[in-house]
Amino acid sequence: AANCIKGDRKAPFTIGWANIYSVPTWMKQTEGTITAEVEELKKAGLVKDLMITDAQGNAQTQIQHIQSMIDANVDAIVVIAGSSTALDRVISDACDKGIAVVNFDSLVNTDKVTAKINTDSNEWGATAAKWMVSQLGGKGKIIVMNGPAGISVSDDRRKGAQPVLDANPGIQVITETNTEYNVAPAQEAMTSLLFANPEIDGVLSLGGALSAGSVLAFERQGRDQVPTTGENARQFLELWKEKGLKGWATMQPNWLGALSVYTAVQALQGKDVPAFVKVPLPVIDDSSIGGYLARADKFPADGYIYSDYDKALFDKLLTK
Amino acid sequence: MNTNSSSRLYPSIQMRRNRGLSGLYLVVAAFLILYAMLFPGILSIGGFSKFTQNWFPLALVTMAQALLMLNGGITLAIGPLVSLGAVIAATTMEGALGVSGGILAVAAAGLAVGAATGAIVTYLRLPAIIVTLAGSFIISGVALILLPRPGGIVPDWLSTVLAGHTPVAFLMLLAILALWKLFLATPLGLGIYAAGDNPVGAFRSGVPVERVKVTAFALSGLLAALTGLFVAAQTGSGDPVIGTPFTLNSIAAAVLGGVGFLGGKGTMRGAICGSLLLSVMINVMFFLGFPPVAQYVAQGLIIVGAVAVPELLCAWRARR
Amino acid sequence: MTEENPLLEARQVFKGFFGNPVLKGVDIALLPGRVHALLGENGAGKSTLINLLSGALQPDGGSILVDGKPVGRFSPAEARKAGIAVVQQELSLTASLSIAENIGLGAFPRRFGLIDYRALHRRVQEVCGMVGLTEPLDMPVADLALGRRQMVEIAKALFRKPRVLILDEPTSSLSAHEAGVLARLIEALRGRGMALLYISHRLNEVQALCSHVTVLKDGGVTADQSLSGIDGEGLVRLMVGRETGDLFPSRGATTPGVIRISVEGFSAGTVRDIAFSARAGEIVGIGGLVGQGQEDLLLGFYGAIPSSAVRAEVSGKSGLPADVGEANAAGIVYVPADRKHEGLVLSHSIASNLILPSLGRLAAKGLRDRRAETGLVAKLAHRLTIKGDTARPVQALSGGNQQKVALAKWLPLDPSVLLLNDPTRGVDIETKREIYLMLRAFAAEGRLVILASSDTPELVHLCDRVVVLREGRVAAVLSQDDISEGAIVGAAMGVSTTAQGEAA
Amino acid sequence: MNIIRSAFRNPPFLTFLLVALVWIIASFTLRGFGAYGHLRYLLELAAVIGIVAAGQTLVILMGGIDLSVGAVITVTAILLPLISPAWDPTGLAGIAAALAIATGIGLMNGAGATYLRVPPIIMTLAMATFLQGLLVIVAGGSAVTVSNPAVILLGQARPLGIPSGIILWLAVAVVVLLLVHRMPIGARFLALGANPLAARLSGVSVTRNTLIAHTLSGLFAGLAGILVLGMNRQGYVGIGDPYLLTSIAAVVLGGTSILGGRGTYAGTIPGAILLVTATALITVVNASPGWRSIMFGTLILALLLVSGREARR
Ligand SMILES: Nc1ncnc2c1ncn2[C@@H]1O[C@H](COP(=O)(O)OP(=O)(O)OP(=O)(O)O)[C@@H](O)[C@H]1O
Ligand SMILES: Nc1ncnc2c1ncn2[C@@H]1O[C@H](COP(=O)(O)OP(=O)(O)OP(=O)(O)O)[C@@H](O)[C@H]1O
Ligand SMILES: O[C@@H]1[C@H](O)[C@H](O)CO[C@H]1O
Ligand SMILES: [Mg+2]
Ligand SMILES: [Mg+2]
Repeated sequence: AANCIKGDRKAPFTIGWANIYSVPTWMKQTEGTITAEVEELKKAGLVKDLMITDAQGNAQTQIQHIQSMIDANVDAIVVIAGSSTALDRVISDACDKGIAVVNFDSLVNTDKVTAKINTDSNEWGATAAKWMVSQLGGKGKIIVMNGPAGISVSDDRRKGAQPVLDANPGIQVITETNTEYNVAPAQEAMTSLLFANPEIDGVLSLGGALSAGSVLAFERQGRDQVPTTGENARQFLELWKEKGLKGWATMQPNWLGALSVYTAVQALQGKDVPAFVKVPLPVIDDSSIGGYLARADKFPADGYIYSDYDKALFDKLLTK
Repeated sequence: MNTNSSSRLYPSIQMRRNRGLSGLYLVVAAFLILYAMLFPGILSIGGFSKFTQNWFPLALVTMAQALLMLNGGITLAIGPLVSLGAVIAATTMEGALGVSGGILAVAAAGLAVGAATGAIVTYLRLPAIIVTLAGSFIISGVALILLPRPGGIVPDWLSTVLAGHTPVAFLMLLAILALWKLFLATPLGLGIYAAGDNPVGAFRSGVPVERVKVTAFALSGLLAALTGLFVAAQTGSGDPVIGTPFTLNSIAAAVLGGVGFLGGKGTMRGAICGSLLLSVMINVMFFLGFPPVAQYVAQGLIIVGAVAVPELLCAWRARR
Repeated sequence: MTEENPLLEARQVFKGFFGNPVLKGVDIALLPGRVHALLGENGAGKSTLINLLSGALQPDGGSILVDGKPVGRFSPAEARKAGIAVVQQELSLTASLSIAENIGLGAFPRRFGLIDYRALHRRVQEVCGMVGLTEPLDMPVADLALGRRQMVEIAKALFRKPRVLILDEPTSSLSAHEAGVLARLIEALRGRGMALLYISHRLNEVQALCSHVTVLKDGGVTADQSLSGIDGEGLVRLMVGRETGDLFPSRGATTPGVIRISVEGFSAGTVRDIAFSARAGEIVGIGGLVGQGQEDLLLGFYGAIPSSAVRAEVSGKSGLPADVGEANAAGIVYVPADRKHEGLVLSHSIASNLILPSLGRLAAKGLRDRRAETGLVAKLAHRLTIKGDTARPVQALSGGNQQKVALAKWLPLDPSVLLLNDPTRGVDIETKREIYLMLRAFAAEGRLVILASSDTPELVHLCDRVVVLREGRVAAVLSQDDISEGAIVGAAMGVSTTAQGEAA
Repeated sequence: MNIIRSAFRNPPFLTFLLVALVWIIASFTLRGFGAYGHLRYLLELAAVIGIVAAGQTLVILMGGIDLSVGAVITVTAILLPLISPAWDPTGLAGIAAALAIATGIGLMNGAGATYLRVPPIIMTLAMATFLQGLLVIVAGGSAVTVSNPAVILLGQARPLGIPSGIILWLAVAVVVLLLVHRMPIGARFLALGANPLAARLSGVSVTRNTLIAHTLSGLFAGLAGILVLGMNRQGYVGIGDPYLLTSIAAVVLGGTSILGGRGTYAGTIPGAILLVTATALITVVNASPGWRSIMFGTLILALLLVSGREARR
């Protein structure tokens, strides 16, 4: 049977969703997939209750929430980690208590979980960098835009890009930024960099809405757009189309949340689930962007256009 | 014929300082009882241990903040100092320094950073709030350089000792409070109050006001860094941004506990109570099954209420 | 007394602030077993001189000598080591600490590095006994009235077992009883060979206590002589440098006008269920021991603390003012006793303090009229002889001049009722005379003056009527001919039987 | 001579001088820094901080502090697109409604501080938490990209080459400077900040002035929220967060005492410019995030050493 699960756990189950921060749009959308999935499972008589906590960005509070979930003896805990290390002990405590723990997006270090579900952040960075190299023909000056410093997701993506950059010495990284994954700080930082750097050949932006901020900065300062990488943020995809950008993007699917709940319930029902579910990163390029933009209306303007998902997809991912 | 001359002076002074806190004590007691009713497991050793462990870091940083506020200062560098403490612990203990060396290193760093900040504030006569804001960036930077992403390791046995299933954290809190009492019974300790309340008067009375101020900053730094050490042990590793939310929370807890901004007003026990309220509130709201929205609203209401209700009652009583 | 060597001495000291000289070559010598008076008008530099003697300030020139030996840079710590203690006006207390801790602050008895609370208790009890402090020693100083704080300050000085004790206007906020205790204490300390320096604007005290006097005027010493054979008149002449008239203006014929304040069943703070009424053109004194509700009575009338009354009519309207704004609008103003904390915004300029209550009136179309403001400030400064640049912070003024600012700021409101709480505290004799004249003039102009005072002669000679409070109730109402120091003190202590009852 | 000396004792003037100095040195040493467009851009960024800090200055002068300004900015930026009515082609109705909400929040802060006797720091902190809850409800579900023409004009238009944000800031500055220096209420705020008891006994209404200061702070934070929204064309949760500490920092860097009772908005203005300048300077440095953070902190400290010198107590 699956990791962790012990004791008398019968459907319908109680699930705890230990969110690190409920307000950014990405999180809000992700939570949307979770609650939708829970509704389905409730109808099927598999889930009784969903307990949602919001640690308001504080990993220490998240520990406290998970501890309370252990105390309340929930059947499963679904979690995005506020810190890749801080939750290790409380999560392995939960695992020891026989609770199914499914961790997605921001992962913990410990392996004492039922399943970890994520895309590969290293690959994220590497693929983006490769695209950039090919766009520039192996030669040019680029700016790297990262998420916040000290966070493993942003660090992993950056690390993944490094070997590619090392292999292509013609690509020169002029400078890097670290900001929240938001438009405004990214735009502000990029604007300053535009004044300081008359020559920029590409922007290697590694996630969130950073790319949209960059594109807006170029436009606002009247500079020609340059090849830009990014994520499936609706604003970026729309700007890409509108400005005729040379763009590339991938996706951290919000339905990782739904998949995690689904996985937890599967495991609680005694099914075997893989310890690590690697979700493939799609490539969004000029050929596929149309498909995304066609569905744009269904998503918030500052949200992420994620791909469709269904039970079949989940089952396929879980059997691998 | 001093009326109280028969009873002993020290305890009666301490009793007096409790006055005015009764409102807060009541609110906190009510929450604790409610918590115990919702989760009787808190009354077991294990449950008590876990709860107090999660409260302990906030209690400690609140002390670190209150210490400065009583002295008429404030610090915005608490969070980064916690991170720095955690990072130093997680990078040194498994290395050449060992556990005792690591603890010394954390303590020394906290004292040194605190004293340096205090010296800048005192001798250059700059406003503490901005000096510590600048300091927070510098300290965060150092933490990020030492450990660019979450990682490092704290020996397992240390984690088990400090944050296992025994109430060691609570006992440490008692010990630290006892040390604080002891410190307050020294001329330097009382000098913190005197210099915070009326610096000119204290100076004319022979209190070494400047030395007191630097000492307060140094001790505050020590407490914050030790909080980081505990957090590293509790989580088993280091995270360079783990402390960030502590800055505002420490101020909130201290002010909630009746510590004034202008110095000299308030008590440490009040501050600790404030931190306990903030901490137990999180668990109570979880067990009451509040959704995140209600969590935010209730949190705001409790914070306002805990201050307003005793105040209003007091005013109402005075009126009759 | 044989020729003794001075314990503490200043020789030809100079001190100025921002280029304005205050002391221009002053000498003073404090001998053991002698109570030395330091006199001078407000702003003469008395406090500045003691700040030099106690190391709180450094002289610009000249030297300070301890036991005949010049000291280099003198700090408060060194002064203390040399056995010099200063009684500041409640300046050095920490409100949140207890009486005992305040007294010991900076000189705690220690045991293993900790404060020895047992020893502290013992020694504090000792000094408190000396000054007659009976409050519980664990009481926070914040809970004490001004006069009691002053006693704590004195106890604190004694706690250090000084050889030289400097008292800067110690009695200005003390009740007669407390002042008596202090007088006996000073006598005892002198007998033990202590050198005392005594600053006061109450010349009868100086005459009773001191044997030698130094007078400061215009930055120099105008007299340094024995007090024997000098009477009150003589003292005033030394200080002012000319003949002066009576301190109190003659009463003149008063024709009380309409009723301005009339209450029945009035309660506010510690004041319980009293009846009181007063008319335009009167000066009504409020007397009693310190803290019997005098202040609460004034604050209640002023709308500054919650109050209630069975029936009330104030300035022609029924009901009590709900807040200060309403009181001001009704022409009622209040001058607090504790000018530093309640009367003035110390860190702001003299000008800002003077115009604070009139800001709204002076504004035209919502904007401040700078010219009108400057004009008003100049007028007020002139009227109350507040000298110097009005852009200076009020805290740079001497205590007496601060008091003038606290009073002057209300004049532009043309108040019909003035509630004054010890308005002449710490004010020099000339200024007192001016203030008395002013109060009389106010009454003559048809204003009502309600004057709470701890200075009994003031009540006797100035007031048309005196209401004596005791434990929040009216103990006696004395009018015109019944007013005497004896009657007031008697009623205050609860021994008198004359004129008990209703305030008419 | 005397005028020069007193000018050098004047914190706002010193801070202005410092801005000029930093700009001149940076222009000569850093490529692109001194470009007209860049300096104008810095001012545009500073405008947001400057406008938030206008309210913050008033509250701090009065002896309080407003920890809710960040949340008010966010709430305004997110609600405005949602509440702008479709029938109003000018977009002004939406702006008015959003400002009314921000002002109302400020008023509630003031009411809590006066009627509930909750210290401003606690009241505004709790308010920020409430507003977070509000955002959890409204955010994420619907479009927060702004289409309100007036807001876009405010964020993008450049009459006579001057970004309208800067013009708005100028207007705010004139109003606030008038309020502080030329209106009775400014003097009352200062008196309350320096000695609330004495001010109250001098007839200054604590209740009224506390209400006014907090209400104005809400209003200015709301204005800043609208400007930020216009500049980014999008409001998102967290958009106001950076402005909480920067608004306080701008006030204190400008020589205003954090304890209240002393200072002026004239100092806050260069204080705000200094902060964005420092951020811009650090952005162009190529270093690891850790080192950049260290440099930023050191720079702020160095600037404080110059501008804060006269702010001693
Ligand atoms: N720190 C200071 N800064 C500026 N001026 C000062 C300062 N201290 C004192 N002065 C000025 O020095 C003069 C002497 O003041 P001082 O307080 O010594 O007078 P004083 O004799 O004690 O008066 P009073 O009888 O009113 O207490 C006053 O004019 C006062 O304004
Ligand atoms: N920062 C300051 N600026 C100006 N004067 C100051 C300052 N700090 C202290 N002072 C002193 O404050 C004095 C006024 O208060 P002080 O406590 O010395 O008693 P005082 O003048 O005797 O007044 P009182 O009559 O109330 O005792 C001034 O004379 C001055 O020496
Ligand atoms: O990994 C996710 C996504 O990349 C998103 O861009 C922001 O939140 C992060 O946690
Ligand atoms: Mg004096
Ligand atoms: Mg005096």
